[in-house]
Amino acid sequence: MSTGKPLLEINHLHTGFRIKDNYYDAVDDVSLTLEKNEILAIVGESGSGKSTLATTIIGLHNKANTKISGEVLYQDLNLIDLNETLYNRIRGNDIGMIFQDPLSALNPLMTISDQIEEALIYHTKMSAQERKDRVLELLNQVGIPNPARISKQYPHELSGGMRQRVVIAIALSCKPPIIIADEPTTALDVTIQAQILDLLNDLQDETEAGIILITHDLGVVAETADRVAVMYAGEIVEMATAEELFTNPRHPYTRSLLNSIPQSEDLEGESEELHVIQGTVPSLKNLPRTGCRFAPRIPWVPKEAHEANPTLHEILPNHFVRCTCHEHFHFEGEAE
Amino acid sequence: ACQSGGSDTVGSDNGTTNESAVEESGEETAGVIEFDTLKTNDEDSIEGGTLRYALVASSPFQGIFSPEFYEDAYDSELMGFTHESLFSVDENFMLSQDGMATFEFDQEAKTIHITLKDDLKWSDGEPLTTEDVLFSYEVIASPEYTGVRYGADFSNIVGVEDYHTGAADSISGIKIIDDQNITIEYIEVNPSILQSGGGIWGYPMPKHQLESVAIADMAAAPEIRNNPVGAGPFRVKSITAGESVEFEANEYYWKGAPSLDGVIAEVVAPETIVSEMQNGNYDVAKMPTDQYDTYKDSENLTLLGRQELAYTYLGFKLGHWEPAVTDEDGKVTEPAKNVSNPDAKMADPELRKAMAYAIDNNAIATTFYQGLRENAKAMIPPVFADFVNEDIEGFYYDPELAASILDEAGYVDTNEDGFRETPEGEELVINFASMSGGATAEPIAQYYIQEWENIGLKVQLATGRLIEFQAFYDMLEADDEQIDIYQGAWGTGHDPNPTGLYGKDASFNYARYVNDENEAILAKINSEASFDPEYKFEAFREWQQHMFDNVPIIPTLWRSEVFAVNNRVKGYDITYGTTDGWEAVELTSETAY
Amino acid sequence: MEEVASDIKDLDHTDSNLTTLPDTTDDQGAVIGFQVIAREFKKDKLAMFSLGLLITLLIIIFIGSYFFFDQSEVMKVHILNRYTAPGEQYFLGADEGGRDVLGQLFIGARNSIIIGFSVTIVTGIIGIGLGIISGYYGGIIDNIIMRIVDFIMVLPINMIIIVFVSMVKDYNIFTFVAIMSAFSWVGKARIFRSRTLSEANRDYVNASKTLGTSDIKIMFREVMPNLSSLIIVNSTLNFAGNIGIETGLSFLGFGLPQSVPSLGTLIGFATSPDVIENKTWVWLPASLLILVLMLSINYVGQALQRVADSKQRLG
Amino acid sequence: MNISILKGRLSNLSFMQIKDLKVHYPIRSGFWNRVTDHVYAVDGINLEIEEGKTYGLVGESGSGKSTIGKSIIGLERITSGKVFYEGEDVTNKARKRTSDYNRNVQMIFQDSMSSLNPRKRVIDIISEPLDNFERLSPNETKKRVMELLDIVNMPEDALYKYAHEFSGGQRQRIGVARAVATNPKLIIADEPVSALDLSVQAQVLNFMKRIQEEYNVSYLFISHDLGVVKHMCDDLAIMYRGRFVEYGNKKDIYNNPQHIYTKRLLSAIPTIDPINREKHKADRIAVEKEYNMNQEKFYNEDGRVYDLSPLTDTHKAAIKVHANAVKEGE
Amino acid sequence: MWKTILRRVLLMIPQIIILSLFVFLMASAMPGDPFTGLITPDMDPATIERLREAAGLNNPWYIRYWDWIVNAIQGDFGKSFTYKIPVSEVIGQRVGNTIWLSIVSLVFTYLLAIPLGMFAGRYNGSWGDKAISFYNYFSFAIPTFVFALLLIWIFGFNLGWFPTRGTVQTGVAPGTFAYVWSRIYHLILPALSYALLATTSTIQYLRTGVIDAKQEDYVKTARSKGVPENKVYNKHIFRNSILPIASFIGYDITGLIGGSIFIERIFSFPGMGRLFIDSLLARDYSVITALILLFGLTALFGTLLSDIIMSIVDPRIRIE
Ligand SMILES: Nc1ncnc2c1ncn2[C@@H]1O[C@H](COP(=O)(O)OP(=O)(O)OP(=O)(O)O)[C@@H](O)[C@H]1O
Ligand SMILES: Nc1ncnc2c1ncn2[C@@H]1O[C@H](COP(=O)(O)OP(=O)(O)OP(=O)(O)O)[C@@H](O)[C@H]1O
Ligand SMILES: [Mg+2]
Ligand SMILES: [Mg+2]
Repeated sequence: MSTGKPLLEINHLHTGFRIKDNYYDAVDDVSLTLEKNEILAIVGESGSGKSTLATTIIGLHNKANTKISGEVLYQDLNLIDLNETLYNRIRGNDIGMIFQDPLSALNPLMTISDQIEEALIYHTKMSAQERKDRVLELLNQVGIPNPARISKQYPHELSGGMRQRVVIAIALSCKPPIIIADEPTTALDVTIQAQILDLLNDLQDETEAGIILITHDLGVVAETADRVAVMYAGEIVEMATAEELFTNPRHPYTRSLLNSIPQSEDLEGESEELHVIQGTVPSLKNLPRTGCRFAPRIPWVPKEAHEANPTLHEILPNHFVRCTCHEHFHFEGEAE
Repeated sequence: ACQSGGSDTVGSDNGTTNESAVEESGEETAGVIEFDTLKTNDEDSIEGGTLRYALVASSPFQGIFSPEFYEDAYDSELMGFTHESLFSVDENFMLSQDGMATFEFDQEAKTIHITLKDDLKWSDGEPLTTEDVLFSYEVIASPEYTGVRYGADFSNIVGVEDYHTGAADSISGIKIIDDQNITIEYIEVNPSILQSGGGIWGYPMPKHQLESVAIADMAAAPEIRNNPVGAGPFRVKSITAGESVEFEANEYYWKGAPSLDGVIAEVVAPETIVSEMQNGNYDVAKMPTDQYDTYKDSENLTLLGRQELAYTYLGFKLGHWEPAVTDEDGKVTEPAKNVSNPDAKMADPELRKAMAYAIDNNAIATTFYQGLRENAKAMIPPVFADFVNEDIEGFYYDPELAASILDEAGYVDTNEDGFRETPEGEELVINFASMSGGATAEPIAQYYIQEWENIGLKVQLATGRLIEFQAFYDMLEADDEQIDIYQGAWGTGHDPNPTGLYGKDASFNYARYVNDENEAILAKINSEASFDPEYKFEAFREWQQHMFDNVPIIPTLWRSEVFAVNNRVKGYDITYGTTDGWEAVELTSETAY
Repeated sequence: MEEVASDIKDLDHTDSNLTTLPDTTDDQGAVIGFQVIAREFKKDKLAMFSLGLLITLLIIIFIGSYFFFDQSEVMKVHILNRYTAPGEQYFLGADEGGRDVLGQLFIGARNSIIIGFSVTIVTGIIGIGLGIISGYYGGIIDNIIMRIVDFIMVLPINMIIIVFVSMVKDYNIFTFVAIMSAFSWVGKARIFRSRTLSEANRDYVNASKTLGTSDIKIMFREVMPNLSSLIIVNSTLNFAGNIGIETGLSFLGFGLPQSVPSLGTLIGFATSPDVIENKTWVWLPASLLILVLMLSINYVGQALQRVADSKQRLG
Repeated sequence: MNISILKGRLSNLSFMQIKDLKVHYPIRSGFWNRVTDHVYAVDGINLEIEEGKTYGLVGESGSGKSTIGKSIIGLERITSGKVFYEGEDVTNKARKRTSDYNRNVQMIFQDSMSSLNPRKRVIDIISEPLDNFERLSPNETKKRVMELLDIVNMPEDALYKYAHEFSGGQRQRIGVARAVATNPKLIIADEPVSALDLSVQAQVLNFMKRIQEEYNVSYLFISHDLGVVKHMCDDLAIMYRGRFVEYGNKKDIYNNPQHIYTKRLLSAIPTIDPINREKHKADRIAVEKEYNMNQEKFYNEDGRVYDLSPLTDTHKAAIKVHANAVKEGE
Repeated sequence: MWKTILRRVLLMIPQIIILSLFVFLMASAMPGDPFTGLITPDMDPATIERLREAAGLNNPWYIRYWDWIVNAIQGDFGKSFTYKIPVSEVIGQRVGNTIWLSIVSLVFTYLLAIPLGMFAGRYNGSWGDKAISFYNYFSFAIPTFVFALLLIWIFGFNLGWFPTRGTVQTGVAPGTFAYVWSRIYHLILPALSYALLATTSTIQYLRTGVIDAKQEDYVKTARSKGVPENKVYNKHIFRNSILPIASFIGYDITGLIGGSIFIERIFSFPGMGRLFIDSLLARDYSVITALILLFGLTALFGTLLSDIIMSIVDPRIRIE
C-alpha cells in the first residue's frame, strides 16, 4: 500500500492540555502515516485522545493551554511549527475537517452557501460566480437534492443527514488531499449513516484523498476502513489493516472492544452477558503514564507479561501491537 | 411671586417664579453686601456689537412673548429686550411720566387719561396708537381670553364685566379720543392703582398684527411665539425654541436705535453658568446666589446687585379658609373668607414670638447666602424705603429672651422629657412644613428645628421630609392638619400692598390670620385718603408694627439678586426706577474678557 | 431619572461551558459546604482580598455607624461650619449644612447597604420566583405574568415615584425600598423566565416529574440551584447597583429625606462644578466607597458563583 | 383489530395496555395564530406490556419513538387514545405525582448528563424517588441508596459526588439506579446507550438485563441501533412517521421482515465483516433501490403507514393487502 | 410576518387604554394642579379658579378621562397648560432634539462597547479585559450628572473643544451646512457623556457572548476552513454573540425617545426628559398623559422591533 512518501506523516506527536499548572498529554507519542486514497480509521475508548489527535493535526488548539511537540509532516512542512497565517493556508485547502455534531458544527446564522463558500474565498481566486457554481456543484456532489434552494437556507432548516452532508461539502470544498472525519455519523441514524459512509467512499474514488476516520462504531470501521489504529489512553496500541484487525485482533484492548459488541446473538434464547472492560476510563490527569497503560484494567494478567516501556511491535507485516502482554492475554475466567 | 423654599436656585425651576416684568426704578438699598447697580466702564465703547446674554434656567423657556399671555419668568426676562411698558416708574414703583406715555389721574372722576408720545412705532415700523392700547384691554377682557391677567384689576374698569360676559360689544369705560389720547374709567379707585402693576395695564398690543388672530389661539400663534412685535429696544431676529433667541436692534425704538447691533440670549444651566461667565462666553447673567463664593472674585466680571422685591417668612397656621356659602340659586350669600381659630396650636402670640427670637437668620444669611440675604425685619422689603417702618427692630437671635418668653407664657417642661408642654400641660409637638428645592433648603429647615429644640420646643418636619412645591401649596391651601408652621416666600411685586396676602378675603392668606385691627389698618391702606402718600406710608408703617406685635408670620430673609457682567459691557443699569434700559448698554471690545 | 427608571439592564451571564468533558473526576473526593467556599477563596487571591476588604468595611461601617455616630447628632446643622474643608475639626470635612461628612459616610453607607441589600432581596424573591414559575409552567400562567411584566415596563416609574413621594406620609427607608422594589423586579423576572425556559427543557426536570416530585419542589429545589450562578451574578450586580440607587432621585429632589443620609445623597451633592471641583471631600469619598464596595462585591460574587457551580471551580 | 389486547386481557399477562395512542402537535399560523394543522408525532399506536419483557422501539430519527415513551409516562399530553394500567385508565389524568402509576413506571433518559441535575449529589439524585414514594428515615434512605449503587456496581464514595464527576457510563448507571429505586414494573429507556462508547454501552446493557432478571421489570427500549435492540429485546416495533410498520418478536423481525422499511433498516446496519464489505454494500443498495421503487405499495397516498395486520400470532406488519381487510378496526 | 406584526399592534390597543387610564388616575392623585404654580400676590385667586373651571379640572376624573380619550382618539391631545400650544407641538419641538441626541449616543455607545466587549471576550482574563471590567464598574458607579459635569468641565471649559450648551449655535441659519455641522458639533459632548456610561451592559453581554461562542463547534469549523482569526471573530463569533444585545435594541429605542434629564439639564438641551419632569412638576396633565402614552407606545413597539430584529439576525427565531 505504501508507495513512496506518505501523504501525512506523524512522528512522536504529543499534545498536552494544561490543567491548573501542569500539562497532561492527551496524545502521547503517537506516530502514524496516512497514504493517498486510504481510509485510516482511529478507534478507541472515549477520552483516548482521538479528537485531540485530529484537532492537533489541523491546528485548532489554543497555544496558551496546550503544549504540542513532535512532527506532523505534510509536504515537508512540520505543521505544528507553522504560524497562524501559514496554517490558515493549509487548513481547509489541504486538510478538510468533518465534525461530529452536524448542528453545532454549522454557524446557525449563516446560510449554507455562505458557509461553504467561505473556504473558497480564502483559498482560491475564484470569482463570486465561480464560487456560487462550485457551491452548487459540491452540494450536488454530496447528494443534496435541489442544491439551489438548499444553499439559501439556514442550518436549522435542514435535517441532521442533510446538515452532515453540508459539513462534508465544506470539508471538500477545496478538494483537500487530506480529510479528517471525527465521528461523522455518530449523531445519525443507521440509514443516513450508511448513505454518508457511501458518500465518503465515492468521494474518495474521485479525489483520491487520504481520510482519517475517527469513530467508536466498529461496524462502521469494518465497512469502510482500509487501515485501523486503535488508541488507548493517548497511545496507539494496535494498528493493522481492517481485515487483519477484525480477524486477528491482538491487543487486549482491541479484543475486549470487539467482544463487547452486541451482535452475535442467538435469536432464540437469552442473549448472553456482554463483555465489559473492567474499571473505568481514567481521567486525563490520572492516566497511567508508565508501563502498559491497559494493565490496570486487566489485573489478572500477571505483571511480568507487560513490558516496562511498551513499544509497538510489528508482529506481522503492517500489523503493530503495543506491549508484549498481548501474547499472554486471555479473558478473565478463560483458561490461559 | 412666590419663591420656592428658602432658595431660588437649583430647584426653583417650578415655572412659577412669575415676577412681573421688571422695570428699572427705585433706589439703591443697603444689603449685607453692597453692590453697584450700574456697570460703568472707562474704556471707549465700540460701534454696535452683539451682547451675549445668559438666561440662567434649568429648563427651556416657554416662548410666549406677549405681556398679555406669558406666565414664565424666563419669558419675561427675555421680553425685557423687546417689550416696554407705556409708563416709567419712580424709585417707589409709582407710575411716572418719563415713559412712552404720560397720564393724568382724576381721583374724583375715577378716570385716567393717557397721552401717547409723538411718533411711537412698533418694532415692525407700524405706528403705535391708542387703538393698540384699547386692543390689549379688549383681548384680556374678552370671554375668549385664555391667559391669567384678567382679574379684579380689569373688572374694576367700567363696562369690562359686561364685555367679559359677552353682554356688551365694547368696553364702555374706555374711550379713545384720538390716536394719542385715551381715557379709562374705573368703578373704584385706591392708591394701588398708581403703583406699577397695580391696576393700569401698561402694555399696548400690536393690533395690526394680531387683529386677525382669534383671541383663543393667540397664546399659540406664531405672531407671538416666533415673530413678536413690541415697542422695546430690540426685536426678535430668530428663535431656537426653548433654548435661544437672537435679537436685533429696533431702529424704530422711541428713544432712538439702541447702541448694540443685537443681543444673543441663550439658556444656560445653573450648574454651568459660573464657568460660562468666567470663560467669557456671556456678557450678562443673573447669577445663582448660592454659588456666590465661586464667582465673587472673578477678574473678568463685575458684579451688580440689588434687593429683590421679595421676602422669605415662616407662617403659622392660625385658622382655616371657609368656602363661600351660596343659596339655592347659586347666589353667594356669604363670600369665602379666612376664619381664625382661637384654639389653634400656634394661637398664642407669645409662643410665636419666642420662636422668632430663637432663630438666627443673620447667620443663615451670611453662611448659606454669603451675605446675599439679610435678616428681614418686616414684610416690606427695604427697597420700598418710604414704606418701611424704621422703628421696627425686627426679630433677632436671642434664645434667652425666647426661653423667658415661653417661661412667662406658661410653656414649661412639666414631664421632664426635655420639651416644653403647653400651659395646659399637654404635650406640644409642632409640625413644620418646608418646601424642597435647592441644596440649602434642607439644612435651613433642619437648623430651625434645632434652634427651636434648643429653647425646648419639639418641632418636627411635617411629612418627615421636605415637601415638593405643588404638594406644599396644595396642603397649605387645604389647611392641612399636618402643618402648624411653614416656610414660604412671597414676592411683593411693585406694589407692597399687603391686602391680597393678609386680608380677611385673601385666599393667599395661608396663615389664615384674621384680626379686626389688621382689617382696619388694611382698610386704611386702601382708603382714598391714602392717595396722600404720607397717609399711605403711615398706614403701611402701622401695619408693619401690627404684624410685628402679633407675629402671624415671622419674616425671615430679605434677598438680593446678583448680576454678573463682563467687563467689556458699559452702561448696564439695574437700578430700580432707572430710565436706562438695554438700549443704553454698550460694549467696549469685540470679544469678551 | 434614567438611573432609576430604566432598570439597570440586568446582566445575564451564561456559565461558560468550559468543561463539559466527562472526566473531571474529583480526586480529592467529596468536599462539602464551607470547605468548598474556603477552598475557592483560597485559590483566588483577588476574591480573598475583596472578601477581607468587604468584611472589614462592613464591620467598620456597621460598628462605626451604630456606636460612634449618632444619626441625629451627625445630621445636626452647624451653619457656621458650612463646607469646612477636611482637617482637624472634621476629618473628612463638612457639607453645606456643616454636617460631618465622615459621620454621614458611615451612616450613609450603612443605610445604602441596607437599602441595596433589601431591594436586592425583595426584587430577587419576587423576580426570581415569578420568573421561574412563569418559565416553568409556560402557557397561560406565563402569559399572564409576562403581560404584567410588560405592563410594568411601560409604566412611567418616575411619575409614580413622584406621586408616591408626595403622597406618602412617612417616607423612610422602608417605604423607599418598597417603591423601588415594586418596579425593578420585572427585569429579573424576564431574565429568569428565559433561563428557566431553557432549563425546564432539560431532562432532569422531566426525570423529576416522572419520579413523582411536585412542581414546587422541581422549580425551587431542582431548577433554581441550576440558576444559582446567574442568581449570584445578577444579585451581586444588582446589589452593587442598588447601593447608589437613589442618587438620581436625590438630584431631582425626590430622594430620601436628608435626615436619612445615604451614599447616594452624598454623591448627589455634586450638582455644581464648584462642588465637583472645589469641594471634592463632600462627594468623592462616597463615590470611591461605592466603587470599592461594588468591585469587591463583584469579585466575591464571582468566587461564590464558582462555589455554586462545581464545574467552574478552581480547586 | 384489538385481538391482541383482548387476548392480553384474557391471559391477564399484560399489566399495561396502550390503545390507539395519538399525540399530535398543533401547528399554529394565520392571523390569530390559530391551530391550522398538526404534526402527527404519534398516530395510532397499540401496545401492551407484559411483566418481565423488553419491548424495542426502533425507527429513524423523528419517527415518534420518544414521544411514545414520554406520553406513556405522562410528560407529553396524549391527544387521543387510552393508556390502561392494571385495568385502570390513566390517560392524561392530572395524575397525582405520587400515584401508584407514577411509582411503577419509570424512565431512563438518553442524555445522562442532562437527566441528572448537575447541582445535586448522587445521594440526593437517587433518593429523590425514595423521598417521594417511600417514607424512610434519612439513615434508611442512605442505606437504600447505597444498596442501589451497589446494584449498579458503583463505589460507595460516589455518594457525595456530582454527576459531572462521572463518566458517561457511570452516569447512565446512576440513571438506572434512580429508575429502579422504587421497584417499578416498567422502565422506559429512551436511547439509554446511544451516547456511550462500546464497552461502556456493554456495561449499561448488562446492568439493565441483570436488573430485569432480579426484579422482573419490563422495559420499553427505545433505540435506533438495531444491534443493541436485538441484544435486549423480546418484542420489537419498527416505527415510521408516528406509526408502527411492523411488530413482532426478534425472530420475526430479524429473520422474516415483511415491511420494506424494516428491510431497509436492517440492511443499513453495518456488519463487522470487512471481507464481505462490498457485497454488503451492494445488498444495501439493492434494498434501498427496492425501497425507493416500492414505496407507494407500502404507504397510502398521503405517505401514511397502513394499519398493522397480523401475519402470525406474534408478527404484524403494515401491509396493504391485509390493511384493507382490517380497515373497519379504525 | 406582517400579519404577526399587525396582530401585535392590535393587541397594543387594550394595553394602551389601560395605561392611559392608569396614568389618568395617577395624575389625579398628584397633589396640586397646573394652576398651583400661578399663585402670586399679583394674581387674582378668582382668576385661578376661573381657569380651573375652564380647563374642566373641577370635573370628576372619569368625565375628564372620557373627554380626553374621545379627543385623543381623534388625534387631539389637548393644549399644554404650560406652553399654551397643542401638546403635539410641544412634543414636536423637543422630540427631534432628543432623537438626534439618542441616536448619536447610541452610535457612540456601540462604537465604544462593541470593540471593548469583543476585546474583553476574546482576551478574557487578560489585563485588557480586567481594565475594561474596571471601566465597567466605574461607569456603573458614577452618576450621570456628576460625569456629565466632569466632561463639560474638562472638554468644554478647560480644553474648549466642544460647545457646552444647547443644540445649535444661536444665529446660524437653518438649512445651511454650517447649521447642520453646528448641530452635530453640539451633540458630541452630551452624547459622549451618555455613551461612556451606557456601555456597561452591552460590554458585559458581548463579553459573555463571545466567551460562550468561542467554544462553539462552528467556530472550530470556521478555523478548520482556514478562516483567519480576525475574521473568525468578526464574522462568526461576533454575529452570534450580538444576539442578546439585539434583544435589547428595542429598549434602547424606547430610551431614544425618553431622553435623559441629567444630560438635557446640564447641557441646556431642550429634550423629552426635561419636558417630562417639568410637566410632572408643573402638573401639565395634557403633556404628561400624551408623553406617557408616547413612551408606552414606543416601549411596546420597541419590544416588537426587538423581536423583529432578533428574527432578522437569527434565522432560527420566528416571531409568532
Ligand atoms: N481542551 C481540553 N482541555 C483539557 N483536557 C482536554 C481538552 N480536550 C480534551 N481533553 C481531554 O483529553 C482527553 C482526550 O480527549 P479527546 O476528546 O481527544 O477524546 P476522544 O478520544 O475524542 O473521546 P470521544 O470518543 O469521547 O470523543 C480526554 O481525557 C479529555 O478529557
Ligand atoms: N413539542 C413538539 N412540538 C411539535 N413537534 C414536536 C414536538 N416534539 C416532537 N415533535 C415532533 O414529533 C416527531 C416525533 O418526535 P420524537 O422525538 O418522538 O422522535 P424520535 O423518534 O424520538 O426521534 P429521535 O430518534 O431523534 O429521538 C418529530 O417529527 C418531532 O419533530
Ligand atoms: Mg472525540
Ligand atoms: Mg427520541
